[in-house]
Amino acid sequence: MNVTTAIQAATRAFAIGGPILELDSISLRFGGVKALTNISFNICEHEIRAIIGPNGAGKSSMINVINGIYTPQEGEVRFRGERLGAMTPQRAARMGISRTFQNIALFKRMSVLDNIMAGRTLQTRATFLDVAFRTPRSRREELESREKAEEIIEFLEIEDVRKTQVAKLPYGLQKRVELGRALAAEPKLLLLDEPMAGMNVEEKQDMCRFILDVNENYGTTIVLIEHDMGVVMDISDRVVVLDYGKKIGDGPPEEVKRNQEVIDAYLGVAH
Amino acid sequence: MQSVGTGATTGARRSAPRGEALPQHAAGSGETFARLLRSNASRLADRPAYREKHRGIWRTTTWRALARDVDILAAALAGRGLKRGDHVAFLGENRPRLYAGVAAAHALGAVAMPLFPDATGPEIAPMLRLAGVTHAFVEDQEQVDKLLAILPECPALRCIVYDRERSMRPYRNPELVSYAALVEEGRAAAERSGDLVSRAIEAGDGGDAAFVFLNSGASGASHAAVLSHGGLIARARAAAAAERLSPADSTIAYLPPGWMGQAIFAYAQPMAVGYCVCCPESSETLLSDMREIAPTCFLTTPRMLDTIFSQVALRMEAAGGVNLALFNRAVALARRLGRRRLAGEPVGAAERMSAALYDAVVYGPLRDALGMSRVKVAYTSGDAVDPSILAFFRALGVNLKQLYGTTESGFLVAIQRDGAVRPDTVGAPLDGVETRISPDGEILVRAEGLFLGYLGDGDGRSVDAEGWLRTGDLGSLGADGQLRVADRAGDIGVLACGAAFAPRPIENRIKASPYVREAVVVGDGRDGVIALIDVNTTSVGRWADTHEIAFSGHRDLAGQDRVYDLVAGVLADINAELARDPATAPCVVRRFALLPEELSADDGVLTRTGKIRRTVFAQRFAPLIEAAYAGRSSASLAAREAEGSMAAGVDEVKIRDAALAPADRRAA
Amino acid sequence: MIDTVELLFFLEVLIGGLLAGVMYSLVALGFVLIYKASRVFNFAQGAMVFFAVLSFVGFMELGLPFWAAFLVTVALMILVGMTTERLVLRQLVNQSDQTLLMATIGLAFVFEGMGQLIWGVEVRRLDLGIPDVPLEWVLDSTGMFISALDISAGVVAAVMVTVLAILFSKTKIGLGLRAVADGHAAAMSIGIPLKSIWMIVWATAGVVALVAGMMWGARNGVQFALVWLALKAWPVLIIGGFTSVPGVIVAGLMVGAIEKVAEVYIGPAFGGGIEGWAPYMMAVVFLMFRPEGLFGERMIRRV
Amino acid sequence: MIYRQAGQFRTSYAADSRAIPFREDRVALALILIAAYFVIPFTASDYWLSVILVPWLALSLVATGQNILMGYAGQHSLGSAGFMAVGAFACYNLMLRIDGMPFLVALILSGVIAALVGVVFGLPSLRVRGIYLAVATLAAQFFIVWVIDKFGWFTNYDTSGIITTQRMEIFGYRFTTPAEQYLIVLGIVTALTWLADNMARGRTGRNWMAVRDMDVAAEVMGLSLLRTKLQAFAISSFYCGVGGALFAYAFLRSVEPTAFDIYLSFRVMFMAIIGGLATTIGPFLGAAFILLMPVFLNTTFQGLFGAAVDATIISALEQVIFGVAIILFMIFEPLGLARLLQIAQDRLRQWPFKY
Repeated sequence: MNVTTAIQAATRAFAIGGPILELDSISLRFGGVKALTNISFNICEHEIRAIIGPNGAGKSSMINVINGIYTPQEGEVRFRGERLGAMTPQRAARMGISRTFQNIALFKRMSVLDNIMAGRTLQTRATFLDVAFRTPRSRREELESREKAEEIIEFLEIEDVRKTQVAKLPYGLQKRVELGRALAAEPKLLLLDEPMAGMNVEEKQDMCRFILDVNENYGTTIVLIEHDMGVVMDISDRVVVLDYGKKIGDGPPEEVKRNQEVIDAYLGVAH
Repeated sequence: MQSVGTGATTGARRSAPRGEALPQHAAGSGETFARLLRSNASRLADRPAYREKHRGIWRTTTWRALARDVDILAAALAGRGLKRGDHVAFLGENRPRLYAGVAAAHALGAVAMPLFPDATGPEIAPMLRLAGVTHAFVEDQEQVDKLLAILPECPALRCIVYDRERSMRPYRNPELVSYAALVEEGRAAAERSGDLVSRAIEAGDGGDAAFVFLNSGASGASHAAVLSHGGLIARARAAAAAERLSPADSTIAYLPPGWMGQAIFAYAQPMAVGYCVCCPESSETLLSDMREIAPTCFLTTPRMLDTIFSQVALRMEAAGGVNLALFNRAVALARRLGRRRLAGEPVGAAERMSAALYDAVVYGPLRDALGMSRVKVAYTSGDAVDPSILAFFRALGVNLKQLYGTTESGFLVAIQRDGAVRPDTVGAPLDGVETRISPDGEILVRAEGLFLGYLGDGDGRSVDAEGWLRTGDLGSLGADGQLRVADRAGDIGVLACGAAFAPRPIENRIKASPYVREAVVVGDGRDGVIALIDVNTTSVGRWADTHEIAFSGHRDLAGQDRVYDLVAGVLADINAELARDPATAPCVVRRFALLPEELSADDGVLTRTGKIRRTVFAQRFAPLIEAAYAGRSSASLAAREAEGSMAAGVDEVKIRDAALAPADRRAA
Repeated sequence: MIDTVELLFFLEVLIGGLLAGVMYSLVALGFVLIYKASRVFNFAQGAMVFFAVLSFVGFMELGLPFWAAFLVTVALMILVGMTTERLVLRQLVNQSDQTLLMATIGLAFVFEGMGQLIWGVEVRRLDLGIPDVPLEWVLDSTGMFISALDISAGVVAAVMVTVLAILFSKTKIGLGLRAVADGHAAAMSIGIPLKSIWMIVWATAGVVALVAGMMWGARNGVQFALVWLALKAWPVLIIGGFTSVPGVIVAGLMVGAIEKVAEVYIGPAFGGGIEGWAPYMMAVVFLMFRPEGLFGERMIRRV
Repeated sequence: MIYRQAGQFRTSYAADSRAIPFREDRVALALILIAAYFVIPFTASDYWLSVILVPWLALSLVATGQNILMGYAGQHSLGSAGFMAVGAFACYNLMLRIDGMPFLVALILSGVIAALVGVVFGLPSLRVRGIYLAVATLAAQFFIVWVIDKFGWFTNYDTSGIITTQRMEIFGYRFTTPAEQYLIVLGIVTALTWLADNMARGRTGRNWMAVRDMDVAAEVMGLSLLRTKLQAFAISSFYCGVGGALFAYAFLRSVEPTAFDIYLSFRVMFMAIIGGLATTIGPFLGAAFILLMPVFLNTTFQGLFGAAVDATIISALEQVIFGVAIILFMIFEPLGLARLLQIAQDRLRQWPFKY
């Protein structure tokens, strides 16, 4: 039975708004190697934007440019209209950009709860003296962090492992915890670097559901990197396709799917 | 269709009108749940009524807060058109908010209809239509979707209250309102309407219908039985008095609220006694939540006990060494002492001392690990329990008892009393309950608190003119006043050789093995008994891992020869036991097969409480049963449709002969 | 217009420093071997030096002639190296750096204790037959005091370093070692068992320790203080890079030269003793500006 | 077996994040503290108080500092004895040069001074980690001791090399007997341990551990690596400084640069690691192990061989056994004594199950 027909009205809780992040003619080189060449695209508020491309297309470099780990040699990045000269990871975080990593970068020896609470470092102000002497400020912030973390734990359905050390969790759950840590910072823009890499079908479905739910419940703008086209096409609003550091496609999934250059790139036709 | 539904609803309402001249009504005390709540709020005030583990910690709702919330909810529901005699459906897990909704419905004189949260839309649609349900409390988006999908079939349903807001943002249906929003509405409504709720509570009568429960339908289709406030309260009180329960007690609620037993122990009895109900965080955290909360009384099912017992056995096996040796000695001693105490034989000082020692070293820590260290009383109900499992928990010092009752008879009919917990009886009838055995061996019950009737079927009450209810269970009443239940009247059979055949005791023995999840034995009118067994994937999987057997899932595991060997060993021991008693000797299991798929309630083979529907089972597995009796060594079975769009395949299921004696004896 | 005498004095200090530096290099080389092969930072290298030379002297005292004592000690050190690898390091495969470091510190305690237990605790003289006196022809021609012992030690160390360099670049063992340094899987693929490589490396480190110990022992006496040599080798390693043979050779020379020069020219202003910490400060400065070491490669940050 | 966990449920986040989650452990700690404050001072011999317990407490505090840096923040350091020396000499000079300086204030200030020095020597941590950092901190160790030794001002131009410390006086009361000194050390160690535990379990500790476990991710969350690492160095050095001052004032009763040699740094590192990194109890267990093991071996050998064997041989034998013990620890339980304790507790909690 098709349930959606019974649901009246808008299917989107947050309507897609104007561009929140604009990338203008970005080029990035490592020594003589060109990682990205003259790439421009934008990301609109509340949308799910995918960056896809075969391995080595420069997808991760793209995300690293957005959150300031790499500084491009040419081009500029504007976040909410503000030009970002030298973006640093810290600055990006302060502006509301969170991310996950392709190879899980969790705090391995900490518990799930601590990982997620650690994600709120910018939302807390207590100094080490506050913490040491358990001042009211420290206690209040600790409580807020815990409440927020618990909300995320419930959201991601990981109640039964909240006090488990993350290193002991299976891969799929670790990916989920990493998403949780990124959410803890209450980001405006969430960068997900291959959130479904190495997962089985069931885990991928779960992850898709969580990504959609994040977008739907919090209105978070999401940039998603994947090399597996299938999943991405189902959940993203617009897709950028990279190949050898160049942009070869940009648009809604159906349109990109029909793009000859994209098809060639994925089928490995010689350039 | 719609007119039929409405008509049926009206009929149902008429079947249980206030003040109808029924004997049990005449004795009604006039107490209602709404009035109990008010009195609890002033009497118990800041004592906990409900605790719920939510987001990592236990959140408490006191009786005072509960009463306040219920008043607000009731005002809001009244504002949304809920009237006396309307029906309200509940679809969700045990949550304080769900029970607050029940209480709010009761305050307005409406009837609560808790449903099984995992029931499918098509399963519940006829019930909603039959009762003419107007309002529903549901847990989350999943349940909302379920109801929205059947909305066209249930025109009376006009208000759906959902608890969790997650992913509900895009929904714009006018029927929907969140629990939080409803509370807001209620605050405003309460100011406007003044003492509307109080007046509604005063207008309530003990004889009013309080709940509609679906009976298990183990013997066929489910019926919706109506039960009254007064009847439920009287029974709850009688049972509480027998156990001396008080407001200081607490229970844990983890069974589906749609099951009458859970509704009684998570709502009716707490209301009547004032003890606290604790709701676990999720089914995954149940055991650890149970350990944290350590309830003093709780209701469980043989299936749950089975699971816990298997887990204990496996974990002890894994511990091995001294731990296992101590454990085995301790349990053996406790069983021995238990038998002697029951038989009234004296227990020596030396044995009493070693029991005390074992209590410090084994029983106590185990009770603690299981969260049963504070249990005053635990009931198992819903089905017969394997005597050895009952004895095991009692050996640990957990006061586990059997409780007998059916939906129609008000659930609380007989309970075992302290000092008289015999494995073969279900105890003595409660105060105010009369039992009798009909000439054809069926148990009859007469008491206050029998059901008022089935919804939509006014004549379907199996209560005779003198007020005796036919329970449908065969049994006997001993001179000691103890009630014994044989089996469902329809299940007892006769083998082709003429020997009597009761399937459930045999099944329970097979299920007591940690490797078996479910077992069904067939034999009525046949040459000997065969067993169809659903293996426990978790424990057999672990066993396979330690024996370096590769497998890819349940289907694969259940098809492995070595797993057949494993189960054959289990059956050999049981057969040896059966063969020892001349009465059961003809019932030894001759052949068996392992089922390729886990039995599930979704395809109707099990009821929602996990009981076997034998007729459905027999149909589903007919080819296998026939092949077994035909002496073939395998059978083809249409595989259940896999999730998704995969085409249904065919399973080739092996059938084996069971050994009639234990393996070691065979070897010798 | 630098005074010739001062220049000569400076040269004398510098050469003294360089010669001391060669011996730092020699100890550091032992570290590098083991580090390259197994990523173990062998804190016990210093203790091995002490144990080796103590045993050598001990055998001589038992009446063995020089060469016999030398060969016996070589055999002993090979045995000790291999045993250590087998009993300790192989049990610790895949443990964290800090666990490995701690274990080798424990090892250092064992070596030091064993040495003293077997051979006693008193300070001994080691006579290699080379007098610790200034070379007369150097003194005559230039006026510089340069010890014959120092020169011989320098020569021996240089020979040793060369031999090792050849051994590890031209032979199959060397190939294996490099493969191990590149990753264990690669080593497996060229058909050299990892475990034999580890054993060879530990045995070699034992022999290197003996040679280094003999040089230092002849100069400063065979005593417990030799253990602290190991610590001096640390800054050498930092500056040279943990995996670079030429790196530690150059770094050893640098550290030796600079600490001596600094001690002689700057030291007096502070009452001396700069030698004690100057190499470490050098290492710190180096770390701040070139953390990858002299010949190391700069790492690109991968995310 | 002893634990009765059932029924211990939490109704607030504060209760859920207590330092010691189980009632039985809290009772045990309370009993230990009662014994430490009210029984031991009156029953233990002067030898035990001043030769075993006082240095144990002082070194536990230093090891706690080492643990903050190495265990929580993941920064290797071999400079703890240097920072102890800073603390000890700072305290001495503060008391000497400022009239009427109260001991407690001097103690805290000497910790602060050690913290400042620690920040300076922590700077290399921004570029390097692991063994490299350990070598860089060795520079601190050697340099600090050299500076104190060579510049007479620090030792008040005393030529004997051993300077007697001033008296410990708090609110006019002079702590002179071993029991009194033990109590003052105990009080300070208890308080500072409580503070360290609060930090470790709170936001501060999470930041440290984030940097330890995955610095890139920590940075991406907006955490400043610079501030976090230097903070860890400062706090760690504070603990080393205060511990060093207590070590000098209550145990050595003198300040001398040679007491704070590299060997002490190593011993402190052993304490932190063998005790169990990133635990609060670890440094105490580790310090007890490292301090008591030689005492134990010594008494055992004295008992076994008496005076028949040379003392130096016995000390060499001790060294071997000590080394073997460390190696065995690293092979069989690299996570230290705290982990063993944890396993034992888990077993008791799960009993009669194993897992």
